[in-house]
Amino acid sequence: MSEILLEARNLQIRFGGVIAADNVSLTIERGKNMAIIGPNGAGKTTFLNICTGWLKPAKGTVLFEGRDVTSLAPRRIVRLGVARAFQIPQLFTEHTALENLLISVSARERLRHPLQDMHTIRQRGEMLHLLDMVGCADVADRPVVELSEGQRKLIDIAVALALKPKLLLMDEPTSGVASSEKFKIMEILVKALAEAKVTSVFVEHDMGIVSRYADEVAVWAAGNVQMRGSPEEILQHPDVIRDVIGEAV
Amino acid sequence: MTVRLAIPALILLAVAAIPFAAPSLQLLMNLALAKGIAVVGVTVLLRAGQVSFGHALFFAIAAYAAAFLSASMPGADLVLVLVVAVAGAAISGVLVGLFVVRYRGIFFGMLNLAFSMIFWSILEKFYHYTGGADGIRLPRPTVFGMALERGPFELIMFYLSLALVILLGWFTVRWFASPSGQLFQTIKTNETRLQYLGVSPQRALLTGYVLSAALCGVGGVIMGIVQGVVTPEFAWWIRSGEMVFIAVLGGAGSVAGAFVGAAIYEIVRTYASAFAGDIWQMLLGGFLLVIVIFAPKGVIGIYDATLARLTGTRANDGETRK
Amino acid sequence: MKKLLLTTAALIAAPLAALAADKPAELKVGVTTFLTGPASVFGVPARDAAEILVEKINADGGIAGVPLKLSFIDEGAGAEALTSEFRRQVESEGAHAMMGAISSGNCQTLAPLAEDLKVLNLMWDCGTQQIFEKNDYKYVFRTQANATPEMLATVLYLLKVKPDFKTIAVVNQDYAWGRDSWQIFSTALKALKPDAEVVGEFFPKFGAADFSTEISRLQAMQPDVILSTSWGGDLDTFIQQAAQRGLMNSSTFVIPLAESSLERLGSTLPAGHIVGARGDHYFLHPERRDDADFKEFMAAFEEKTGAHAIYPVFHMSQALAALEAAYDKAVAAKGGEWPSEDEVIAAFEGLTFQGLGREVTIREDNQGVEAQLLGTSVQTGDYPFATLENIMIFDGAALTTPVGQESVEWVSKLTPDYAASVKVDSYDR
Amino acid sequence: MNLTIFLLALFDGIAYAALVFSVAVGLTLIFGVMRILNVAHGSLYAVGAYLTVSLTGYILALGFAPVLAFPMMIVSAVLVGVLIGGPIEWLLLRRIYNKPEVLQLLVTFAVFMILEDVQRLVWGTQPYFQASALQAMGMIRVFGVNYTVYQLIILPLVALVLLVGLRFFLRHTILGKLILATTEDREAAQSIGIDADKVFLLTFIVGAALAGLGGALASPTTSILPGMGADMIVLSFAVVATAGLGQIEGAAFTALLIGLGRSFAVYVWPETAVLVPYLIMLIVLLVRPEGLFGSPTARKI
Repeated sequence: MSEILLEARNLQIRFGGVIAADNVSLTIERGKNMAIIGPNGAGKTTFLNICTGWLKPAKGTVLFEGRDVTSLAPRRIVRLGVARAFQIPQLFTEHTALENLLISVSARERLRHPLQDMHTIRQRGEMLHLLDMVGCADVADRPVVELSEGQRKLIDIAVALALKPKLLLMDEPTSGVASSEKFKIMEILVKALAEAKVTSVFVEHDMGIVSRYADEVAVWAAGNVQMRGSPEEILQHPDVIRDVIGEAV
Repeated sequence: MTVRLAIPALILLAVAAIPFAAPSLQLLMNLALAKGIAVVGVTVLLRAGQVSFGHALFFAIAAYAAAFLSASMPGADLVLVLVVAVAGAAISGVLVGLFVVRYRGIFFGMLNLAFSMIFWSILEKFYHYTGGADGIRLPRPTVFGMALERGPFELIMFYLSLALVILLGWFTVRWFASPSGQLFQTIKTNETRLQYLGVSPQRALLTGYVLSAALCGVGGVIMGIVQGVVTPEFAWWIRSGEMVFIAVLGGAGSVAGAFVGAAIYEIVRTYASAFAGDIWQMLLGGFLLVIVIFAPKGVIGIYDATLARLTGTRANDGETRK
Repeated sequence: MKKLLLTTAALIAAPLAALAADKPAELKVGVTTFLTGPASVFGVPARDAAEILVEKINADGGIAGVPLKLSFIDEGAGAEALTSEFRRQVESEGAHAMMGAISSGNCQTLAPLAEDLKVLNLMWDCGTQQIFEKNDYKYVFRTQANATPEMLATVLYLLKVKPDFKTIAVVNQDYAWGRDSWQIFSTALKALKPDAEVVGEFFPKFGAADFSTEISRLQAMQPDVILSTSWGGDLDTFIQQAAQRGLMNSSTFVIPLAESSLERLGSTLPAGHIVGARGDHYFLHPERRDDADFKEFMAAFEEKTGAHAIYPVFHMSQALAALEAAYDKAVAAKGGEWPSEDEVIAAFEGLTFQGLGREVTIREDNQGVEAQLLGTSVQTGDYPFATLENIMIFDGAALTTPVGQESVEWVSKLTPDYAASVKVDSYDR
Repeated sequence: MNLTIFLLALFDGIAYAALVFSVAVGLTLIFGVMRILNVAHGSLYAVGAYLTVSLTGYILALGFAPVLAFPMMIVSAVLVGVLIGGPIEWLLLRRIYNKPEVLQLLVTFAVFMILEDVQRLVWGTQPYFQASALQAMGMIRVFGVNYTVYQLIILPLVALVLLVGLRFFLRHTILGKLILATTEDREAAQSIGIDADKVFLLTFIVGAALAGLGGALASPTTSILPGMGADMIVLSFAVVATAGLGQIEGAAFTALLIGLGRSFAVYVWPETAVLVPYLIMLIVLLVRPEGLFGSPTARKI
C-alpha cells in the first residue's frame, strides 16, 4: 500500500538574488526510495533543509504523514519520524563510534536517569547490531575522528537510523569516498535500510548508483523539480543527459 | 586499576586527618573544598565547551540567601540554611539560564558577566537592604537544634564540606557518564546533530547550567558560613574569573582537577604572602601561564600522564572512560 | 614594605591557663591596619607609629617586664584574608591580644570573631557605634570614641562657627562608617537646628577614584555646607577634584576626618573649612604640644616617616597605652604575678590611660570616652599645608551616648540648649 | 529635572563617555582582529596611567611647563604598547592561537594578575594624583557650574580624533587594510602572502598602546590607585559587548549610551549609577546577542 509520507507544496525561498526553491512540489511515498539528481546549486540541499525545518520557506508548506510541519523546529520534526544524514558527516567528534549511536538512542528513548552509565543502557546490544549492519562493528570503540571518510559517512547514517525513523533523508551518502568503495557502501546501506524498513531519499551524483538503488528519481534544476519518474525513463531522457549526466561524465 | 583508585583514596584520607594532624590548615582547606565545589560547577560548563564569566552570581546568591535567612530566623538550623541557599542558587540558575542558554561562546560569557555585575551592583549600593560594601554577618547556624561553640561547629563544617565534596564529585562524574550528561556534552562538539536527534540544545544546556548553578551555590553557602560574613565581593567578576582559572589550572573538564586546583590556589594565596611579600597573584598568574602553554590538560593531566607512564596503561583524560 | 609576619613553627597554641598564667617570653599582639589600597595612606603611618611606640615600651622594660611583639595584618587584602589571618595569629601564633581594625566593616566582622576566639581585642580606630549598641562583648574594648561624640562635636562646632547656614549636602563613602556617621550627623542636625535643609545625599563607593559627576551636581545645587566623613585616599581625591573646580569657594566643607589629610593636601585645601580629627588629635595639640613625651614622639615619628603624625597615629598610641595600663593595673592587683587573660580584661573596667592626647577612660560598656578637637583650616605659611585656627576641644563625657541607650534615638531627643551643657576649651591657634 | 540639570548631566555624560571610549577602543580592535578578549587590557590601562603620572612628575621636577604633560601621555601609551603589548603577543599569545578560546582568555587573565602585582611593586599602594595637565587647560563656566576644559572639550575631541583616526588608519593605510583583511579571513589573507603573525603583533601593540593612552588620558581626572584596572576593564567589557565585539564605531555609540546613562543616574538616583552600565548591557544582549552593530553569524551545515 503506497501512502504519502512527505509532501512539499509550492515551496518558495530565495537567498538575496538567488532563487533556491522556485515553487517546488514533490511527494515521497512510503517504501519507495527516491533519488534526487541535478547540477550543483540546483537547490537540492535547500530542499532537504526546508523539509527538516532548518530553513523556513517564504511560501509553501511541508506535510509529514499529512500533518503541516513547515514551522516546526528540526527537533520536533525528527520526533515525528524523520532523520537526516549529511553531506559532511555531523558526528560528536569527542566520542567513539559506538558512543555516537548510544547518544542517539538515548535521545530517542529520552533516557533521563542521572546516574546510569550510558554504556550500560538496555539498547546497547541494538546499537552494536546497527554498527554491524553498517559494517563498522570493528571500529566501535575508536573515536570517530580517527575513522575514514567512508566509515564516518556510515556512522552518520547509523546515528540517524538509531532513531528508528520512518523517513531518512541523505545528502550525497557516497560523496567524498573513493569510487571503488561507493558501491560497497551503497550495498551495506540498502541492506540496512531494507532491514530497518525505512523509506529513504538520497541526493546522488553517480548515475550508476541511482540506476541500481533508486525506485524513483526526481531531477532538480534552478530551484525546481524538472522531471520525476522511474530511473529507466529519467536516465535516458535527452534533457537529463545534456544537463545532468553531461556534467557528470 | 587499584593504583588509580589508591592515590585519590590516600589523598582523601590525608585531607580527612587535617583537623587533627594540622589544625592550622583546617580553615584553609575548608575554604579550598568550598571553592572546589563551586569550581566543579564551572567545570560542568567547560564540558559543554561554554565558559561563564559570571558564575560568582550563584556563589553570592546562595551565600546571601543563607545570610538573610539567618538574620530573619536567628538560630536557623544548618541543614535548613544549606537547603534554602542551594535552592536559591538553583532557582536563580533556572531563571538566568532560560535567558542565557540561547547563546554560546563569548556571548554566553558576556551575558553571564552582565547578570553577575548587576547583582554585584545591587549588593554594593543598596546598603539598607544588603548591608552594602561591608556585607552582612552570617551567624553560626545551630546543628540539629544545638547551638555549638566555634571549635566543634567548625569541625562539623569541615567534615560536612568533605562529605559534600565526595558526594557531589561522585554525582557529577556519574552524571557526566549518564545519557543526559553525555547529551549535555555534545553541545561542545555538534549542536546541529543534537537538534537532529530530536533534542533541544537549549534544554540540554539548561540542565547542565542549573547543576552548575547549584554547585556554585553549595560552594558559596559553605564559604559564607565558614567565614561568618558575606560581602558583595562574592559576586565580583574577578571571583568568576578565578573559578575558571582554577578549573583550567586543575585540569579543564576534570572534577578532581577542580579540587586540586582550588587547593593549590588557596595554599599559594595564603602562604605566598607570608614568604614572598604580596605577590601571590603574580605567582598564580605565572603558574597558570606555564600550565596553559606547556600542559593544557592541567595538573590532573600531568598526574594522569605520569601515572600512565608508570603503570604502562594508556593515559585517558579523567573519569569518563571508566 | 618588609613583612613583619614571621611564621614561627606551627605549634599547637599553648592553652591560656585561667589561673596562674606563667609569664610569656613575649607579649604577642596582632594589629590589623591598611597596608595596601587607598586607605594605606592611613594605615601605614599607624604601623610606623606602633613600631616607634613598641621600641620605646620595650626599651623601658616592656609591659610588666615582658617585651611586646606586634604582627601586622593588612586590611587591604579583603575580609576573607583578614579573618583567616586574624584567626591564624590567635590560634597558631598564640597571640595574647589583638587590635582590630581601622575600617568599621572589618570591626563588625572581627569583634564577634574575637569574642569567639576568647581573645582580648582593642578596636583601636574604627568608629561605627553600632557594635556596642547591638550586643555586649566581654573581650572587645574600644580605646577611642565612636561616631556619636565625633559627629555631635562637629555639629556643635558648625553651629558655633556658621550658625545661619540654610542648606547642606553630604558625600560619604558607601559603607558602615559613611552611612552610620551620616545618620547620626543628620539626626543631631535635625534636633539642634530643625530649619537646616538636606539638598543632596551621595554615597560613592569606598575607594572611588573619580567624583567629577558628583561635583558637577553639587555645583548646580550650591549648598551652603558640604559634609564628608571620607578619609584617606578617597578624601584626598574628593578635595583635590572639588578644589580644582572651585566648589570649595562656593560651599563650606565640613570634613571631620580631614586632620589626617592636611599634609597630603598641601596648598590645595583653602582656608575657612571645618576640619575635625576624630578625637583630640593634632600634631600641634594646644594642650599637649609642649609636653616632653609628645615632642619626643613627634620628632621620632617625623624622622622615621618624614611626615607629621595624623589621628590614626594618636589612636594607635591610645590603644598601646591602654594595653600597657591594663596589664600594669592587673599585675599590681596580683602583687607582681603575671595576670591571666580574665584578670587583664577585668583591669579594663573603668581604666584611665593617656596616649598623645588628653586622658581617656573606658566605661562599663567597654566604650572609650575621648575629647573631640575641631578647628578651621588656614594657610598660615608656617607649614607647606593648611593648619587649624579657632580650635575648640569638646569634653567627651557629655557627647557620648549614655550607657545602654541607642545613639540615634538618644541624639534625636536632644534640644537646642544641649549645646550649652557641653564643656568646651577654645584656643585661637 | 529642569533644563540646566539635563544639560549638566549631558556634559558629564559626554566627558565620561569620551574617557570610556578611548579605553574600550583598543579592546575592541584586538578582539575584532584576533578574536581574543584581552582581560589584561585593564592592567595596560592602569600602567598607562601610572607611567604618565611618573613621567609628568619627573618633567615637572625638572621645571618644564605643565602643558608638556600631554606629550608624556603619548610617550606612556607607546611604551605600554611596545614594551608590554609586544611581548604579551609575541611570547605568549602566539603560542596558543590554535588552542581553545578559553585558554587564550585565561592567558590574558593570568597576565592581568601578574601586571596587577607588578604595578603594586613598582608604584606602591598609595594613591597618586597628577592633574597638572588638566589644570593647565583651565576652567570654563557653564550654567553656573565650573567644568575643566580638559574634561569637557579636550577628552571628547581626543575621542573623536581616535575614532576618525582609527577608521582612516584601517580603511586607507596599507597596514590598516592588512589588518582588516586578516580580520575578515585569516587563511585567505595568509594565502595571498600577508604575514598574519606580523599583523597580529602590530594589532596587539596598537591595541595595547590605545589601552595605555586611555589610562594616560584618565590620569589627570582620577587618583591612580591599585584596582583601577579591574573596575575600568569590566566597564569596557560592557561597552564593547553592547556594541558588538570588533565594532569600533559601535563602541563609540555605546560608550556614549553608557556614559550618559551613568551620569543621568547620578543626577536622578545615585544608588543606581554603578548598576546602569550593566543593565544597558544586559538589555541589549538579550535583544541582540551579537551587540547593536555586530552581525549575526548564521550557522551553515
